[in-house]
Amino acid sequence: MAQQPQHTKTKRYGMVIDLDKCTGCGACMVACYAENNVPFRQDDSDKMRSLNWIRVMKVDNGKAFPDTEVCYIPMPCMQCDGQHMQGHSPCVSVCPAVATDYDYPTGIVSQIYTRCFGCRYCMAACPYHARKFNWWDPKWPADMEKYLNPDVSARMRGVVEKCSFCYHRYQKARDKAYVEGRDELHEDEYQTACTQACPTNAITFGDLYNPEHAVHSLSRSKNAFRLLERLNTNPKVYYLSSKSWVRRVADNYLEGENPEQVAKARKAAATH
Amino acid sequence: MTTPAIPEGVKRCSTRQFTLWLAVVGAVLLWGVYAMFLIWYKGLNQTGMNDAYGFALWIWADLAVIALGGGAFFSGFLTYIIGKKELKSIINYAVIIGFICYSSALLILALDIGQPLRGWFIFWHANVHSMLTEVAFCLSCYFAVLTIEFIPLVLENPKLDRIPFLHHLSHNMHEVMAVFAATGVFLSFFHQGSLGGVAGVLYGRPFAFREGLLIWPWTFFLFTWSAAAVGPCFTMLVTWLTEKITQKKLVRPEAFELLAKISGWMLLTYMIAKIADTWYWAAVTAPARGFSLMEFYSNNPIYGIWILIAELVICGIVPALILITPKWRENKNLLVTAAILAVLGVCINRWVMVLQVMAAPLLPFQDWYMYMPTWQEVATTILPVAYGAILISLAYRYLPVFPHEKELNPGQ
Amino acid sequence: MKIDRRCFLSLVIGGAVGTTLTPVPWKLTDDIAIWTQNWSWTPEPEDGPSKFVKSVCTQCSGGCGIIARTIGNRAIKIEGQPDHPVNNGSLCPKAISATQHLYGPSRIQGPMKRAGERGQGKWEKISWDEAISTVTEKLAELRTRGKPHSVACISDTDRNSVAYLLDRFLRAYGSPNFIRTPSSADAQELALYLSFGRQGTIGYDFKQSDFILSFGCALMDGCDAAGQMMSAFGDMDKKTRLVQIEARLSDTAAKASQWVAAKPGTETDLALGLGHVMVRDGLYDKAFIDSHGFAFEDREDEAGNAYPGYRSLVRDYSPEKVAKTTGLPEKTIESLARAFARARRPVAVTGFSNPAAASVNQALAVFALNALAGNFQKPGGVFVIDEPDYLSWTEMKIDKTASAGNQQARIDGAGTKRFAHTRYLPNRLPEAINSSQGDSPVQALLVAGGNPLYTLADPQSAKKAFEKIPFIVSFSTFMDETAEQADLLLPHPHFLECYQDVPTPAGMAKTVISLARPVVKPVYDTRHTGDVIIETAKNLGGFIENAFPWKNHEDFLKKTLSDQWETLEKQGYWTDDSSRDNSLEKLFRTSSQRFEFLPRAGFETQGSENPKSKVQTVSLPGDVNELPLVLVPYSTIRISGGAVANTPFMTKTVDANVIAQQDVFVEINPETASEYGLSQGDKATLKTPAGNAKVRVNLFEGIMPGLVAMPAGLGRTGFSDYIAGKGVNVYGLIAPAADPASGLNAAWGARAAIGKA
Amino acid sequence: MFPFSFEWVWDISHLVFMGGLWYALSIIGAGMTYCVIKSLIDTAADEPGEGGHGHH
Amino acid sequence: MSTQSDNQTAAAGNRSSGWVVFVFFMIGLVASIISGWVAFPELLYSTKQQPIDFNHQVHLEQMGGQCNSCHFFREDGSFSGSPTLEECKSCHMYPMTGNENEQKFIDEYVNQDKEVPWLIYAEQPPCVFFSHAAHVKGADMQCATCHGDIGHSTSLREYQENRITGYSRDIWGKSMLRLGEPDHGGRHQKMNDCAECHLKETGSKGDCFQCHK
Repeated sequence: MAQQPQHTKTKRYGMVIDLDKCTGCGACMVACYAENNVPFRQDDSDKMRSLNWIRVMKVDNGKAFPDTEVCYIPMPCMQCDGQHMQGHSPCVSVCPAVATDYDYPTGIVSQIYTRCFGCRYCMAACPYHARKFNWWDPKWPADMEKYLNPDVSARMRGVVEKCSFCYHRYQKARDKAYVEGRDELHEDEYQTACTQACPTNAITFGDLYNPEHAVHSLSRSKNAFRLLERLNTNPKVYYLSSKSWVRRVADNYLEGENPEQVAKARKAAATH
Repeated sequence: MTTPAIPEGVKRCSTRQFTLWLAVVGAVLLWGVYAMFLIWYKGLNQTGMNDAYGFALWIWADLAVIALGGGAFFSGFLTYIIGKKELKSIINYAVIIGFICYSSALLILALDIGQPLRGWFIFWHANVHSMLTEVAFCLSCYFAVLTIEFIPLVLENPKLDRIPFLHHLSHNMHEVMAVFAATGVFLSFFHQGSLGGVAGVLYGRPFAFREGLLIWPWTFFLFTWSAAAVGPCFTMLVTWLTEKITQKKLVRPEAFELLAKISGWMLLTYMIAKIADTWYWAAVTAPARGFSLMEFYSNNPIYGIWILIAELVICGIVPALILITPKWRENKNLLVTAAILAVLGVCINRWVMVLQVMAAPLLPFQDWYMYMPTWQEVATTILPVAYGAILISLAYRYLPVFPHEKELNPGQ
Repeated sequence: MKIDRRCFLSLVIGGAVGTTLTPVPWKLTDDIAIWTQNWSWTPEPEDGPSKFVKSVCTQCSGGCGIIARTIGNRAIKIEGQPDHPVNNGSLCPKAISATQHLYGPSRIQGPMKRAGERGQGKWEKISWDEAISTVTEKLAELRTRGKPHSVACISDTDRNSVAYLLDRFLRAYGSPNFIRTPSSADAQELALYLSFGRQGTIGYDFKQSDFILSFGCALMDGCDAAGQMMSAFGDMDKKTRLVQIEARLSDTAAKASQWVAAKPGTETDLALGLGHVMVRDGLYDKAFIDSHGFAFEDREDEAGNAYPGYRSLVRDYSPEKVAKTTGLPEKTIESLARAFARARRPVAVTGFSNPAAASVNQALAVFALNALAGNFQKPGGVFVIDEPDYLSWTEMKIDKTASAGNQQARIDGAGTKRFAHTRYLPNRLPEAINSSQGDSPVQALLVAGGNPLYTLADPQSAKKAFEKIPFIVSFSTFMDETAEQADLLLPHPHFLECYQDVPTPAGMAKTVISLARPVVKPVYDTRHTGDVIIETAKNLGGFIENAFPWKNHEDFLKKTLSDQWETLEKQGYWTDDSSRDNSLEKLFRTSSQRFEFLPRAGFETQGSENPKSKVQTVSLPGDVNELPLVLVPYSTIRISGGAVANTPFMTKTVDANVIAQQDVFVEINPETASEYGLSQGDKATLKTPAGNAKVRVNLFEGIMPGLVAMPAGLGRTGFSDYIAGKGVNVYGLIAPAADPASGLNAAWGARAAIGKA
Repeated sequence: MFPFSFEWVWDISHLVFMGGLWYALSIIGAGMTYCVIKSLIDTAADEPGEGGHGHH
Repeated sequence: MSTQSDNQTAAAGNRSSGWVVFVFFMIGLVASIISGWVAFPELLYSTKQQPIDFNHQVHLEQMGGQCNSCHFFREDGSFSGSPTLEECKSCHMYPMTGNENEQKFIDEYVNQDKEVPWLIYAEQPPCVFFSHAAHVKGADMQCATCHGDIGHSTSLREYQENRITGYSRDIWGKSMLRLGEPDHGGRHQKMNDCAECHLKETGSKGDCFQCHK
């Protein structure tokens, strides 16, 4: 959808994930399933057809025993700001029916399941495979429909879905603020389910524009990087790692290139 | 035998033979239709697609079939706008082939979407920035144009022609055909291009992404160009095949000669542009994103470097050279070989721009993504072929498709 | 006027044109699209007032505080309770997805009795009255026949109100056979008793420690302390060193500052080797040992028998020798010992690992390291938490039948002369039954908590033993592997539906009692096991009835918890720091009143002259040539290896190179795999002395060559189609091996061979 | 697609894109309308002649 | 050629004349238009009666003239919607008047501990997130602006349910597709109606996530 001139970008919600702290336990995934009514199947082992709004990838440094190291990388939707930071994230610009849109007030990329007609162009466009298709009608056996969260609608077969940064929690927090006569949300009022569930507090969430929010400084720390930064997708999910090999597997580099130099060059180019 | 439904002065096979042929092709069609209903009823889980392969066999088939159907708009352009009289001999057939290609493409698109009953959202709630919107609009509009181009021919069926209104309609539509053809060319230019744009704008997919002009990536122009170049080759190929099957001469040699020549030069210029594009992509676009060319091809037998060589050299430069060389293209065998190669080339190109885009890993820790179509996908992809064969058979039998058939087959 | 085809055609065309001018086509198109947006078979969750209820998760013994979000009478979501002292808001995936079990197809929806053959899966619904009277009649009959001691009860805990009620019931009834299912706490608790003279649990102050030396503990891989540990890890300063000793790069090892890949089963040697360096270099707390250590130096007992002390023992564990045993470089052993000794608040941890590998010697050796570091009852160190005593009991009188029954020897052999200090030996129960002539020594079995037919080592022979028991009652909430083989099902409510007290979980450095509370009204026709016991006791009458003066379980809890009930109701937990304040002077209750490096109780009663034999590693049966590899089970937090299976959500998180369709993948080092011609994803046959299994191969650089690692928790038959039928139960491939010191199962692995299938 | 559909914005992109679309559609529509009307007139003109129209 | 002409001549003799054809065309046209605009809406919607005829006016008077006495905001900012049985019971445990509807309520719902299955005229589909807080608290809007002056009604009107979509007729907008249904004094509640008001009041139709979940 066109960038509407009447919008002003007031907030830019983002996430910082400390990979040194992530133990790969999967609590974020499970919390997300429960929060967002993500269905499951008897055999969910075909990972290319399994609905996940956040996946935890296991990567290793490629070294032989006993010098092997493993790192887990949780990957939600990166909520890309797109080239030139104008909301033209890879998926938004391609959706033919405006079923996915850049929410200017929050910077969150929306997905409207009832608008989506399942062409899957957005999936082809997303380099992070953050988008998932509902290959089947969702089913909740026995009495499991009873645990469904009314704040999130269940998706029907044939549409694409993805992480929404738990936008409904933002809505609820705003409702509470309205009733209490406030305009602003506190940092802890709006937190995603995965952030809240992370047992080692590896995930931090907040407004990247707001210096009072932890993500503001964390995303600017020297260990911070994003996945596939060189594609100019401008994700709002940042990662922290003290290990250089982790940084190297987070993006593509030609022989002889080194991540730090490439990052420096990018920054220099961005400021000019 | 002659019945009033068969155009005057031409000979057609017996009804029994014709029915038998229809039954055979019809069986294939029914198989496809069964698969089609399975997909509509049970959903896209009936396919081999997955979250990595959001686009797969069908989108390739769409792109390929539309490229091959490009013969219609380009011949129309040459006939009605440039005024190449030689092509009158083949233009009807080009339109029919185009009609088949485009109706098939639309059918496949209706299958390919997860919520067919909401498919109209693409029109109603259009996002004008999406290449797919442009594709949908131009595709359906151009299909309307093709139908308009096809109608007069249908109305020329002896039985229909007897109805005065239809007779006049056919006549009047012929009169303004140039206007429709021009609109068709305009629409075709954009939707062929948009199909190229579909992959080219994916800046998150370095394998597909191309820089370009204004809002159009280079693939936009390359797709239009290649469709214009290869579409006529496909028309020639189908005509040649029809001649072989019917054992008749149907089209004047000048038409072949001219189409082959134009195709050849189009193909050659396209190849030059395509090679330049590939070079720029491999040397500038991809490395800026941390990819070297061989990362896109190595490590995988299916999507190996052979695919690039096949597309650019064997199915690109080689047929182009055959077609531009008068002596070679006069040799029917060489001409047909060149047409086959060119058609294969454009199919490989569309394959690469759909399937390999999905297959290539993006993050260093990912692997190549593999995909195998199910029988339902294959059946529904073959369905248009059967449907096309039936439509061609019917058209050939009952419509005056080839204006020079009588003259070219005096003995019969 | 002539009406012909043309008129009809005009009518149709007119109708078509007219229709486009009406709402019909447009409204239908729109409504059909709206219909696809609200398909009646896509559920629409009902909205309502939202509440947050504090409770505690009881799916393992970890005791994590939770907050359940409800909408009306629906439990929507489980989140961590941020102020809970155990987990500070951290939860494992199993706790988070507990609502799936609550409402899932695994639930037993009401009391049932077996209709077909055992294990056939045919059940007949019955009323609770019928169910309870069936139990009463059976128990009354056995008592009349003078065989009350042939009733056994298996439970997953011996420390909460239900366990106490069961135990009391058995004693009032006349049976000594209360058995706790195996857990990773077994060896630790026994070692604690031997060296400290206390019954209780060991607590580690992870949060304040600056050097955590873990001997293969699955701290963040799904041990019962996962919530606790992950919360600690999250708060941990990046300067804190966590060292993981393990042959496989587990998630704990991956997060550790240092991964020390010692050969499996050599942890005890390594602990003694580290002790060697510390003693050799004088890097130990001399003051503590002087005032509170026992058997550090060689000694003599009252009768004049000489016993070597710890110093002599570790002399044989030189770095050079230990390097050979463990496969580690000498340098690593030396530096590790020094780093441990020099840390300000070091702690060495054992016990949270494979529940089958219960090595008391390993626990003693690790305790000794803590003793050398002098870190008992100190911040960042080791704390001893006594057995809970929050439930105040009234004395009871028992009749003669009961006292005669109680004096019979336990069927599992625990507490006999051979295993004097071991309380329960569940793994010996199957053997005791299978080897008995004639009638089974167990005539009636009550399974209340735990899932022995899945969690016992060698589940095949356990199943065979169960076949010989004429009457099996399962109180399970779920149709688990044990319930499947029962005669009578008396389903206990899900933990989100009832009250349950939870004692201090293992590893906690202070006493924390929590209370699980009903979050929603019971979904199915279930009854609290506590209620059933009380009612059965009342039905049996006499002294037994008198021993249970409570209306029901809730009444019992309220009355016995007395003071704490209110606190528990209000904040969900109750803490007590008194065990933390135990001064060293009062801490040790061994006969020496000191910390016993080489416990007298352990060695002297068994009359062993050569304590070195105690620290030999358990050797695995099987021919090395025929079975050249070693199979080790591993825990992953995404698959539950315990009594209660994982939820479908957890299975969903598991990678495709761990489970694919029905197949489980075993991890093998690429080097080893290539020796056997195996590549990634290959189907293979795994062979051990206990059996064969079809598996697939996952190449992993992070595992020691020569090993094959398989996740625990798969190969289930019970629960539901969403859980059963995936992979194989690794414990079915590992035959039990008794720990010589305790009789507990200490089989940490099995010899194995693998070949392409 | 229409100025009254939800996504419509009066901006350059919409004007150019939709302009092109409506331009093409109107040519197609106008062309076909012309053909149909002209044919109706032609047919009516034929009627008195009772099939005496020419055939090429 | 001659054969063909003969055939045509023969056919012309049997043919109906142009005006008859035109009359048939008009019949088709008019009949379809009438049935499309009149019969179709009747067929499309089923009419349902509320389980109990509720008198808003009486309740409003008794409850102090405030809608939010029964339709209130919860502490967490969510809107309570229709009162639950529990809330109704706080007054209507036993009959307070001789009203037959009240008696029915007590017999069929209070005594049987069953929630009243009210048919909500303004019930939105599950994909919609509608914030009462944003409108009532944030924008200070009156209930009647959208819902009409329902507070002063003495009786509940019938509920019309779309047979295809299963949703209330009230929420499907004022456009042609709403089929001339009167607006009952409130606003229409299809997406375009929301957008129209938002555009007027806030200068933007709003982003998708503002109203969708």
